[in-house]
Amino acid sequence: MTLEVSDLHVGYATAAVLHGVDLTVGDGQSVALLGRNGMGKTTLVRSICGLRPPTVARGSIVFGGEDITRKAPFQISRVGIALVPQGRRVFGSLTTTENLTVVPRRRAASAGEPWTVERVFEFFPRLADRSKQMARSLSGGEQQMLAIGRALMTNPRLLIMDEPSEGLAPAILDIIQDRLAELRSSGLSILLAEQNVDLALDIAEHVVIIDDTGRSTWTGTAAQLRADTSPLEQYLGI
Amino acid sequence: MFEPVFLAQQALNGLSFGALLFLLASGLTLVFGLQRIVNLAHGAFYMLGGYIGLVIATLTGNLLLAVVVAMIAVGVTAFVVEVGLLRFVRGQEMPEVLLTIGVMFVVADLCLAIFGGDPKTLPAAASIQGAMSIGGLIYPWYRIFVIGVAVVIGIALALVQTKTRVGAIVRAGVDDRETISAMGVNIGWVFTGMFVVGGALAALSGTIGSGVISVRPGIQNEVLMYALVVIILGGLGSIKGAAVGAVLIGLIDAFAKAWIPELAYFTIFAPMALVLVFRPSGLFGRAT
Amino acid sequence: APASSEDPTEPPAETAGASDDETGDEAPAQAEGTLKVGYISPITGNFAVAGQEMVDGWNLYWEINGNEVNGVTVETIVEDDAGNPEISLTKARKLVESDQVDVVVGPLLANTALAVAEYTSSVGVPNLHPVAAADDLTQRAANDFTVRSGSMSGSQANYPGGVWAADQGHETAVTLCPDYAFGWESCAGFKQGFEQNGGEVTAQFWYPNGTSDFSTYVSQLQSAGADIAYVATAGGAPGPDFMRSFLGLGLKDTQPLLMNCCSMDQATLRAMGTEVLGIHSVSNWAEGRDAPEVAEFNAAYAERYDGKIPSLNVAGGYVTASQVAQVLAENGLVTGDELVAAISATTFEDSILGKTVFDEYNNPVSPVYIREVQEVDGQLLNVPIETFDAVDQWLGMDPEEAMARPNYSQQFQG
Amino acid sequence: MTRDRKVGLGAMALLLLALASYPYLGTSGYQVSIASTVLIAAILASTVNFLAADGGMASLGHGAIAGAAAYGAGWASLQGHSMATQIALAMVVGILVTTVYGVLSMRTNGIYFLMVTLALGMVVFGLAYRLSSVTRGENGITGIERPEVLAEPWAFYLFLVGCFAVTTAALWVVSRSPFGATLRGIRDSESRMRSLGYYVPAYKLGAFMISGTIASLAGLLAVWHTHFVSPSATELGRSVLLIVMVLLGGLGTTLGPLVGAAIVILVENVVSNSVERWPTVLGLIFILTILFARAGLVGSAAKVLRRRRRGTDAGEPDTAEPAGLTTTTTIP
Amino acid sequence: MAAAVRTAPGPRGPGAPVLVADAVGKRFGGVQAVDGISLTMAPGERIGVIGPNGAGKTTLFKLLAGDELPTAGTVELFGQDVTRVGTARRARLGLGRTFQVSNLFRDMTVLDNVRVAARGGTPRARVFWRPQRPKDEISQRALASLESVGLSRRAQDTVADLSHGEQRQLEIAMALVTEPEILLLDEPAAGLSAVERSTLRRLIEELPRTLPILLIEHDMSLALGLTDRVMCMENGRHVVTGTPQEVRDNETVKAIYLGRRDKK
Ligand SMILES: Nc1ncnc2c1ncn2[C@@H]1O[C@H](COP(=O)(O)OP(=O)(O)OP(=O)(O)O)[C@@H](O)[C@H]1O
Ligand SMILES: Nc1ncnc2c1ncn2[C@@H]1O[C@H](COP(=O)(O)OP(=O)(O)OP(=O)(O)O)[C@@H](O)[C@H]1O
Ligand SMILES: [Mg+2]
Ligand SMILES: [Mg+2]
Repeated sequence: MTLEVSDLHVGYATAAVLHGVDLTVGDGQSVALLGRNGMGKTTLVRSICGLRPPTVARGSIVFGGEDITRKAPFQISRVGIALVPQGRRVFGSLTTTENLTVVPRRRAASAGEPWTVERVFEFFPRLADRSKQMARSLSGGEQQMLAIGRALMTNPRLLIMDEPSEGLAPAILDIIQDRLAELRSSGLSILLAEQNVDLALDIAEHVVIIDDTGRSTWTGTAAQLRADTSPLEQYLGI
Repeated sequence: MFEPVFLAQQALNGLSFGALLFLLASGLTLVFGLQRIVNLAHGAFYMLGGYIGLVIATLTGNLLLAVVVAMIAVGVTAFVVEVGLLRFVRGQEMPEVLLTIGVMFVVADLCLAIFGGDPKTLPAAASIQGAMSIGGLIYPWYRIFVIGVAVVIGIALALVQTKTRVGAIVRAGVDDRETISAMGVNIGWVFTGMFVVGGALAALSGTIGSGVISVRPGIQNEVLMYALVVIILGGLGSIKGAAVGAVLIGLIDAFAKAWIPELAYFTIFAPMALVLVFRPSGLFGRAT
Repeated sequence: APASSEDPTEPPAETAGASDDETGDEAPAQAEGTLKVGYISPITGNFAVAGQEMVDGWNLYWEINGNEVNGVTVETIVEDDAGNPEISLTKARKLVESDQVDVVVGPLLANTALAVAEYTSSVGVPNLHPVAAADDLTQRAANDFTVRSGSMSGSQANYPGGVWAADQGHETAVTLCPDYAFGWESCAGFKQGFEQNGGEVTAQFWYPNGTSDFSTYVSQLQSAGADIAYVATAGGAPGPDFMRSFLGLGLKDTQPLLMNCCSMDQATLRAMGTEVLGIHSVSNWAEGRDAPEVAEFNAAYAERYDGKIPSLNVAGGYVTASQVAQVLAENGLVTGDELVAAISATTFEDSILGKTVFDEYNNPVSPVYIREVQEVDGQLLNVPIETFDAVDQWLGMDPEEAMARPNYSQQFQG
Repeated sequence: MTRDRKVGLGAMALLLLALASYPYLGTSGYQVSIASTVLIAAILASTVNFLAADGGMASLGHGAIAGAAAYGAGWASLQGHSMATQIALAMVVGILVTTVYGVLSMRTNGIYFLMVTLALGMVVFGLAYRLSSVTRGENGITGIERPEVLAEPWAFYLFLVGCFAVTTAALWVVSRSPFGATLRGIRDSESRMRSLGYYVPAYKLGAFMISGTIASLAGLLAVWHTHFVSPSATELGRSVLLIVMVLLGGLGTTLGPLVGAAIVILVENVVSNSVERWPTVLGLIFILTILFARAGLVGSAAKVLRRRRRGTDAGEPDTAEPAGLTTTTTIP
Repeated sequence: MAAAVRTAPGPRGPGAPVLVADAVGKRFGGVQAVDGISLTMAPGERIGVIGPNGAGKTTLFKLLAGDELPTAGTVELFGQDVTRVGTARRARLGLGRTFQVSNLFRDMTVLDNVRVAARGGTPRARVFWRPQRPKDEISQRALASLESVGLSRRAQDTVADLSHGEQRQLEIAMALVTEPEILLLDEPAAGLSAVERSTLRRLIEELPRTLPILLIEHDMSLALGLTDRVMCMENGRHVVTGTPQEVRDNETVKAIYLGRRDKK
């Protein structure tokens, strides 16, 4: 199932943000979305997931041949798109386990074997120790792990992660990188908005950069970027 | 004033009034406590439910039927209010307040127009007659029945809240409505459902409550106030808190009226004010 | 505007007498014009029924008899005050200043009535009170522009209840009244009647306004164990709510009970049905009194209002209208303090409340009935079982003595 | 001065002119009296507005504060004290009650604050009812006079216009002052404010005192208007209507309270003359306002104007726009 | 300046430690989040705190800032025992801090956020008789602070309209504008993009060397590059303290914390 975003124009009541973004995430592919703070990564991610605001002014978002541009968030989730939102947004008054069980689980057309609480705990052993704790009192990194686990619990086809590395200790990032690689081999597609360019290039094979014009200015592969870092310098100031 | 029979009777008075308080707060506990919708129309739903229940009870003499019809009728009303009005201002506290006050005005005024302003109480035929008698203690069965209903409703609510996924979904929806919908839950309809259940509970308590306190113009405000006091005293969203709060107020009220009658007027509000001064989030409320 | 600056404690006797003489001769000459009436009553809010009934009673009279009397057309503007004294005052002002009414009738509640009476007397507009019971209206705050037309003061109406209870051989009594002026006055009336005749009130309980669950008070009544319990409410829900608790504890057969006017009015009978058969109450209105004028009134009311039976509120409105009509018939168009004086000077022989005259303070001297709820032709009625004729508001004292005492309260019950 | 500010001031001046000329437009005494009621309610509502919009503290006790002040004046008048004493006592009682409220409610927030103020309001109401040796119980105190110079209804009305202008301006300044910004900070995040070195309760108390003092003034004005005070002045229903007025006009707007007060008072006193089911009318007004002008009448109008001027055609109809947005700061 | 109105701190000789935590511990029910941590900060010293997720860094931070009260041990600030002292009071003693999760005034403009921070409970914040003035000293300072984090162009926007990273920048601006005498930073770089990170780095480097800083970071180039001394925690306990180089080379730290990218 392929995600195709074409010529997307998106804005808020106060300002237009994206002025023509094109992006494709093929089946089992992993795409990194790069851009400086405030360039519109989250805006794009939210548009894909159907969250309002912002509003889509023009363009289309198609997933697996189905136009999801103006669908409601829960409908989009049901076609197999899961979100790790920026800033974690775990359900604070639910326990760790409840956070995982509260989401509806898709059975159909899932990538690989279905997710269970146990499997998430295997993924992040730290969470197992905190299973009965209110999510609000988890540490920042623990919440981030929980947010990732929660998204996986929906058994998605496409996993969208908005800055999953934020607040995670370096060693955890390695684990995540390895596990995501495994998951991709079982058919999961990944769209990753990231500030940590090293991590992004390690995880993703394709890269899209959004710049201050609100367009997908640069599209290519991670290998290309490793070979020639000038786009990174130009658009991300590295 | 201290004879055992008198004490026992007052304790039962307090308990049954507390049970009534819990019942009339139960719908609001769901809607306001869990869902954080400031439903000021709760009292009006109680009133409407009470009137409808009474009409059916008078016609058929069947309390159960009266309760069911009232719950359905008010449930439908609540559905219309939620889908037709509240949905447009979801999550915005102040507009919700104004909207539900508007609904309260309209419903209460229409009740006056339709049902007249006479106080109405449950007809004897539909009520549970007679009194329990143990030794010197005589106590009406109906009020014991009210205690029983409150206990059942309380347990049911607590189970729904803790043991089912619906409870967790609602709490998640309150924490972060947007994220739970991005996880695939149609939270809008879940909330609508809760609102309807809240309305139906108001109707249930309105019908059953009419056997203890009459339904009449103005009852909407009284019920709303009692219900607010109970759930605030107990702590928002805590079923246990609402239950403890209700029983506490009931007992304090009963004994204070006997022993310190000068303060009778303040017995409902003073405990709440005191508790809030020392525990700003209520007895069982979590500090925010 | 003409201000009434007389000391309110001074009986307005001379004025009353003077106008009496004048109006006697002038009547036929003035027989044309319009009497504009502003009628304030709570038609919405918590007292909507009582308020509406008060209006209905007034309208009923004019519908039956036509609103033209002796060439004078009676024109009524009804205003809703929702039971709120501030709104009541605003409406009174509107009626007087904007509509320029000749007379204000109402409002219903004691506190709104006192506020409006103060205003109307200050601008020289007569104010008729069909229902309001506040003692002071015709005592300490009495004036030439205010007349209690259709009701009695709170202590006056309940005094005979105490007398009756003592006559029945009850030696001890316990009272339960609302904890504000109306309740204090009612209880004081009962207590003085009871104790002046040899009884003793052993305990007095007071419930705050807004009480809906009476179970704790009923338990207290029960444990007080007096020969008779006297219970007063200001009408509305407390009556049925009290009865629910009282009956629930099975006290009907063991605890003799006397209720006041409003706790056993038709609203309570409608709510409770046959459960309250046999309950006694004391009031200046008895819909079950066997008199042609009452039967006629009941029938007319029932015909227009779905077979309902009139309550004290309806009777108050109706009586007020009939008094106005009679005065207009006898005197032609009279306004200002003359209207009040004319009412006060007239004897109303066939009033549905019984023969009524007025004292110098514009308060009625009329019968009080001890009533029992009975089923008559399938209808529940308060049927008088004993009548106290010509009851005045002084409870056996002379006016100066009575008014020199403090206002009634929990502490002072006379 | 920005253009917005100029337009605002101009509109304000026009409004005041219109208000002041009202008694000279052939209006009856009764109409002036209704207008006076509206102005008093507007002053009271604006104190609620200030506290709720800037401080995030929606109070259900302001009716009772005003009522307490009215009783202060009433009691003094009953005892035959001089006008100066009446005024002083009204303010002292009002401020005293405010202080008690403030001290007891400072630790609470949001809905809990609402409930503490509700409970305290009920206590004041209860005292008004029960302390009849002082308050004359439910019969209330009548015959309270206003100062000689204001005896004429139009004079009193003009005085009220003045009071309204002054209090509104005062609240406007406070809201835009550093103190106002502090309050909004507390409204948004108390923990942040603490960690910035603010003693949060002190500021909340300060705001409450400002609001309560003006509310006391409104109570005094009310009793001067009706010459009467009874427990119903302190009733919960009055306080609820105050919040309703604020929301109808628009939370956080300068003129919202006036508009909201006008609507509620007119429906209660004027529409009720001709429409028997006026509570339904009032309820429908609330509902329609929220459906079509979510930010209140003034709030939404201002938003439309602003948008029109900016010429933006935003796709999404404005969703949750929080209270604070309407109080803008000047651009350096 | 802000410091002028602060209540006089306790005895504070030259060289006396500005912050001392003595065997502090914090227990939440069954979780021992912080377990006997001792820490002494000399004037002008910059200390980094690292450790795996859930190690107790933020909890320790809260104990120092006053958000939580310790269940064991004592905290001293500028020679004064503040173990039981509230947050506001510590702030007035000169403690400035950021929040791990942005804690901003969402309904206010960016500029107002910083202004409120700049007034920090001083008498200026109590002025209610005249509007805020756009050109006064406070506003100037606020603007300068926004400039330094690169947010000045958004000064008039409402915080709710900012992107996540921009909110993180504002978080830092608000901590700096208070002109603290000791600065605690909890993951200031989280959510910042590369450019903004280097801005932040420069910003911290340019702060007066006399300002002591406690920095929690998962970005090793900052945590190890900006500090004089680094403490590593795990499960609430102290693991090792040393110079950045010592900590980087420590085998335990490598095993429990550093990732492949940092071990290089
Ligand atoms: N709710 C909103 N209302 C108005 N404007 C917004 C809103 N959210 C974001 N913006 C603006 O839209 C632009 C893009 O924001 P977005 O959150 O998409 O950026 P981002 O690339 O995700 O940045 P970051 O890396 O900081 O998360 C920013 O300029 C931001 O100020
Ligand atoms: N209020 C609380 N109740 C229970 N446990 C808590 C509470 N607060 C923190 N904890 C637990 O204490 C541990 C330490 O949390 P802390 O936030 O200090 O970690 P941290 O080192 O800052 O982690 P991170 O790097 O992920 O931010 C965590 O395991 C957390 O779950
Ligand atoms: Mg983002
Ligand atoms: Mg942390």
